[in-house]
Amino acid sequence: MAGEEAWGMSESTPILEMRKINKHFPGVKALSDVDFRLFPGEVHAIMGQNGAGKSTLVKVLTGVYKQDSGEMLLEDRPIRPDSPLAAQKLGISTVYQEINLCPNLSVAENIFVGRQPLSLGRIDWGQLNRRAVEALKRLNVSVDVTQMLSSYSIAIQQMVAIVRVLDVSSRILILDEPTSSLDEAEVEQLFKVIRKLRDDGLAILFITHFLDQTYRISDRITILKNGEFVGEYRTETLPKLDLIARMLGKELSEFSFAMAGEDRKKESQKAGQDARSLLAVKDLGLRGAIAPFSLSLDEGDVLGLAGLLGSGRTEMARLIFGIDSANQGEILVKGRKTNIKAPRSAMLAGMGFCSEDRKSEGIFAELTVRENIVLALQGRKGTFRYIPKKKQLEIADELIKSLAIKTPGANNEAGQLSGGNQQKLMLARWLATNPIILILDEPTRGIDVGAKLEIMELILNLSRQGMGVIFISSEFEEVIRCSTRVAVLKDKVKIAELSGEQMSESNIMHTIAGGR
Amino acid sequence: MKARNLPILVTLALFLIMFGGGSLAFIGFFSVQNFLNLFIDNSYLLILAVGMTFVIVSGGIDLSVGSVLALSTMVSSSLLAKSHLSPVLVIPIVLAMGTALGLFMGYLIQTFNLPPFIITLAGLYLARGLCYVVSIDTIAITNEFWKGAAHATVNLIGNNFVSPSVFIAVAVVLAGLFVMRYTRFGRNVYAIGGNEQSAVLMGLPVNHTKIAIYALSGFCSALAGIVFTFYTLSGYALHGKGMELDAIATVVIGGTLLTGGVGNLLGTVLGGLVYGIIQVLIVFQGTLNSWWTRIVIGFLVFVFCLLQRIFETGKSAALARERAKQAPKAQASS
Amino acid sequence: MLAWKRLSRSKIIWPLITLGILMLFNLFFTPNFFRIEMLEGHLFGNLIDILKNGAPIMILAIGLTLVIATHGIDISVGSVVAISAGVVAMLIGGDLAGNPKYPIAFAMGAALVACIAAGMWNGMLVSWIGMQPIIATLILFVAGRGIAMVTTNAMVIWLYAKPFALLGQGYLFGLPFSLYIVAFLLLATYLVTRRTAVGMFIEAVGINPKATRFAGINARGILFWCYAFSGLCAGVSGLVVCSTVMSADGNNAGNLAELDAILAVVLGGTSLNGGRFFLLGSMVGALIIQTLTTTIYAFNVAPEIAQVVKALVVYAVSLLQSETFRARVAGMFARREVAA
Amino acid sequence: MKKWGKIFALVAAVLLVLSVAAFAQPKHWVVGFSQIGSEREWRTADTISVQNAFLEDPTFTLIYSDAQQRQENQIKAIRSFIARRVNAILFTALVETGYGPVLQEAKRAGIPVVMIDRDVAKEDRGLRLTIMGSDFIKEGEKAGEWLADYLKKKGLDDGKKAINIVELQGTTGSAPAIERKTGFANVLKSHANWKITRSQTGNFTSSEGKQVMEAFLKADKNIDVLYAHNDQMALGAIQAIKEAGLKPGKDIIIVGVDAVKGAFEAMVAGEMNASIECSPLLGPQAVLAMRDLRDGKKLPARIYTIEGIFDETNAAEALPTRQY
Repeated sequence: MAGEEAWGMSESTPILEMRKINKHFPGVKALSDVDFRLFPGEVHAIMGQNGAGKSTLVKVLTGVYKQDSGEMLLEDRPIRPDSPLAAQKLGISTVYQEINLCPNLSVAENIFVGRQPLSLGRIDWGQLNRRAVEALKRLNVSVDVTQMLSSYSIAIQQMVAIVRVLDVSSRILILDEPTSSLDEAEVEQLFKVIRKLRDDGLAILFITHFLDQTYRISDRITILKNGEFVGEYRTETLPKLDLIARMLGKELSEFSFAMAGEDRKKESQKAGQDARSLLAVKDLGLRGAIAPFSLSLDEGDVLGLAGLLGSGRTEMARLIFGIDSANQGEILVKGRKTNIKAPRSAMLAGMGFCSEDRKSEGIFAELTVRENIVLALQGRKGTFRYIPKKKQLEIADELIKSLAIKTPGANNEAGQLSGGNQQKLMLARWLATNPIILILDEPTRGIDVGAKLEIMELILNLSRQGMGVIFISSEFEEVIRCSTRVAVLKDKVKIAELSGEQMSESNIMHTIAGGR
Repeated sequence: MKARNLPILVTLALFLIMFGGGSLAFIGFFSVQNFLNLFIDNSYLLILAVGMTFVIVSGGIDLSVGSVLALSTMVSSSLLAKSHLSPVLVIPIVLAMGTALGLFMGYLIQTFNLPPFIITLAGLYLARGLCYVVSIDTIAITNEFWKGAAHATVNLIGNNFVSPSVFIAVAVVLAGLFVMRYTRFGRNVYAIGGNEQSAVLMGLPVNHTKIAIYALSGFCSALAGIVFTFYTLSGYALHGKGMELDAIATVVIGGTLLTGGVGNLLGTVLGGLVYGIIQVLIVFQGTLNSWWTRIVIGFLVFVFCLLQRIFETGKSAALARERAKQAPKAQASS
Repeated sequence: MLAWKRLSRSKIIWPLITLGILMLFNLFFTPNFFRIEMLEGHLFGNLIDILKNGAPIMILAIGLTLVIATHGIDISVGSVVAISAGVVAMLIGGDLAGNPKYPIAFAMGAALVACIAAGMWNGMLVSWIGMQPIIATLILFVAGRGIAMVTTNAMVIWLYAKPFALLGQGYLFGLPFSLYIVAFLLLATYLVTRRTAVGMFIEAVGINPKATRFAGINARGILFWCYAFSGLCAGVSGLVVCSTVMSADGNNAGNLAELDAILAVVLGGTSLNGGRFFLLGSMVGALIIQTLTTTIYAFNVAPEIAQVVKALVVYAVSLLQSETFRARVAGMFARREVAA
Repeated sequence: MKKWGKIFALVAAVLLVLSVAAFAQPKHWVVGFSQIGSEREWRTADTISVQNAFLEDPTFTLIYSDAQQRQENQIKAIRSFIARRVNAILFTALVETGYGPVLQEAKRAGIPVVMIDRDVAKEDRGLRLTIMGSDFIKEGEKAGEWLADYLKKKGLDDGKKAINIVELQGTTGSAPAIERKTGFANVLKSHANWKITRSQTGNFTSSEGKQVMEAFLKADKNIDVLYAHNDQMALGAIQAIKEAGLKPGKDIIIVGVDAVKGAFEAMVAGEMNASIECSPLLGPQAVLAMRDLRDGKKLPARIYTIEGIFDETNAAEALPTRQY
């Protein structure tokens, strides 16, 4: 395809136009009169908080949902795909945030399943594998394509997912949070490919929560808020702070986070020596998961764990909370040696843990918000010291209010809440147990800016009340903003602990780059 | 050697040990004919298990196969003996009936998102009940073609022979192997078993494939029913009672994971041979109660599930973890 | 109006409607179906028979409801019924004068202990070894009947110890005694699950076992005890079955009972995917199955043909419970209205 | 010459002794026995009887295979017997048809087949030597004849008043169920006033027998006689009758088949009236037949079991001797 020609066309005619799209679910208006245009040869980002309607819009486009009203035009022809398959046939392909591949098939097959090369009516495995190797080469990935997908890291799996849709003769490529599991080098690798594809004339719809990435890759931005269209902008003409303000619908002055970081540093210096120790970990380790490490957490401490994906942050948290059992070392809670062999014993010792994977390790989608909240408390009290329903409601209502969880009521199903509110729900569950130590693994992942701020604010408040928090985030900026100290991890080893003035993004990066 | 082939090797080893042990312990055990007998006596089971392998690899289950087998013995014998239809008509009719039943169940399961366990359980009742609607008595088959198929033997090496049914079973297995390995349909079955949600989003024809899988299982059950009538020359409403569990046990012993996504027809064939040889061993032994057959098979299933967990901790545990991560309760919520 | 709305949203409405239709059918087509008379101090009639003969399945369904709520299944209950009957019969013995070999209470206790042990075996395989429930219980399903046959030396043992007959044939205040057993078990289970946190934990395990463990709840323990409880229920059911005919028949006792009981639970609205469970719904489900059987007997057709009806009922109820189906039917009506 | 004569005599004598000794020491036989299963106590008694009888004779080894009520298992077992090169096969057929091919194989291998209790289809009967066991039709007839005698003796049958009979059938489609029904129906023909009001299968089990009887009683309490195709169903039905407030054995005359121990106990208690014996003790007969076969004797085309009828008059006396 001639890139120039495609680009020339794009100025006049969009390849895709969505007009006045409306979609509502029982009780929620997900989209109202949303417009969207996509030109060939551009990377178009859709921005918005959770619940803004981004994913609903994409799902309408890919045929997962049917819009209630409004029309979609693909090259001026109306389309109405009724399934992802139908959308793909129209040239609209998607890479999802959660890797939607089959772990039991080989890498090569994952790329080609459904359209395997045939010869004489049978699948030509030789050709299939050769083509898979070639296709992966375009992303500079070289792996044994005959191995099962599940034997590779999430990052590789993500690459495979992208290669898969690239291989389809698609005219529109939708990337739904493709970078959330990739490290910086991999992101850059991906962006290279995206730019190349854009220059080849592909229309790319890009969804991410990373503002930086949006600015690095996108040509145009459409902002949605509460299911409504806010505006469409060329990226270079939209300052970052404007973008945030439009997404949140708030005034710039309302942002306290710019300040928070500085406060925190001061606080951390002030807190100093006289705080009581909540948690002391000595030489805790598990072969193959994480090298022996020590750390301590005092009252009011927020210990940030910083490191790249796969550096051992989650493994560390799991070991402390007793999800995996250590084969060496010991844990002291409030100075007393505590045998933590399961999450239950960690909980009884006063810990709480919010998993990074809230869908499969956190939320009970079919239980009510109330039940989700009281579950850990009830577990702590034991099976037979039942909390009466009335009391449960009181606890739930209080936490819903204090954490500003958006739900129609405490007796609604938790699965209906948005990602950010589910995250808060997990926090609420642990707060109900009055923990002294809270471990938060990526509590800000996959949620919108507003919710992120709220959660970070919450962490600060809790620590001010004396709680010890271990905070894990992929964004060093967030870690620094919240933490009193930062432990830096690399390749399953804790390599440094930074505090006070040492805590800065560049310092962390330098530590990771240099330390070993 | 790939780790995913390990269960098959274990099954193979198990079979060889059993065959070797039997040969040492019993006179007459070690003979080509005794080996061929395994195929003669289990041809229908192999055919059932081929269909069942497809279903289980896709992550489903089909409890109706034994009953559908019985129904096809009833229908074919009744059409032959009472309606005096020609075999040229009877065979297609019976095959079409089995396929249609499978299609019906697959349609319900897929279109209305109903649990395969319940729908095929109801299918078990339905087909069994229909047997009694056809006739409550045994129907003998006296058709010449059928008798020919029952009595015919094909000599292989020396004086050893197999029945024509063995060729049907082998053809079905070969066809199954080809379909599973070399067709898009077959690969889609694995994809659905690996992660159904993903398969939908990858644009695979999940609806059609799943319905087709149950139709295929129904077809195999009907064909197994015909082969079974070659074997017994009768239609009887109680034929194949509990055979669904034999087929499932065969598939599991063959190394297919009941969680779906992992499995191989060669393993299923070996599973069938192991299943058959247990029975032969117990007959040769001569004093063990039949209930021991059940206990041994129960024990084997137990051992196999343990083995799979031990051998595949690396692979399948990671696989399970990934799956759990990606599509928690995908079935329930979709 | 409000009550109706709540009822129509609750899952129990569909099994109730099904049962109602069955009853209505009998009202028109089965003579004397609803006649209940007083006979020698107890009630006598088809409806009483349904309750009485349904008792073993209802008892099984109580245990299975909890197991299924954990996203599990227990297909071994039929075999455990046979074990229970075999053990109790062996210990009471076939003495003609009715003198039990061992005290009846001891025999019953021993049978229940054996069945709880069987349940614990299942629970161990599922919770500690991590086997798939259907496979884990398949093992005992296959081997259990063998154990029952070994226990009874493959003989049918007839019992004459009068007091034991109370369980399955006796009456109390005019109603079959087995009904009180069902009621007691049901009430106890209800209280334990709903007046303590057990129910919530079971549902949590069924919905998301990992998150349950991460919430500091002993998910494995919950699983384990659910299967043990299912074993206990199968044991009680076995005692009732054995007492009903005063004999233990290793071949036939509890044969295919697991399928009926699973059906009862599913008909009652508990999903095989685990999660929310409905004890009362399961009881209604069991009654649907028993009513079908009794109707068939009353109609003098071969009971085997009843399986066709049973299958059709299952299809109908499954479809009614399917959101997709309801949405489609609703869509059809909506379209028709628009057209009109 | 005399000497030679002596030597000759000696050799002849030795040869004679040896040959006699060889004759007296019969060669060891392996017999395969394919049983249907152990679906009820009658069958179990049959199995145990055969197993014990062969145990008592050390010149035989019995290989026993239980098919768990599945025809395919029987065919497999016989095929394995052939592979095992047994000397003879004892065989109880689950259904009649379908054994032709495998019996053909046995014949080709020169292995004689003797049926026990249940025969194969007519066309395959050339492939087996003989059948031993009961005559189900005869049992049905015996039940009918006993009933006629009993009614006459008690003066209950005037030839005009309707006698309402309900029938509990055996497993649908099985040979004993069909033939016991036929036999009873044969007697029924000569009694115009006898009427089978209801007939339903109880599947040979007591629990189903009980449930079906309950349904009978609900529909119409006017029942004079219960004819059950086996004792187990009759015993289940007795419970149902008691629950309905009637006296089994008095208000309803109960006739069963098999004469199992439970039936004797019920007869002694006065709750059951008669049981037609269907003896499962076929073991000794089977051993005899095998010995004859080994000795090269010809077996009769049909070997019948000697069986009796038991009722209130002789049940108490026979009870202590019952083995099953």
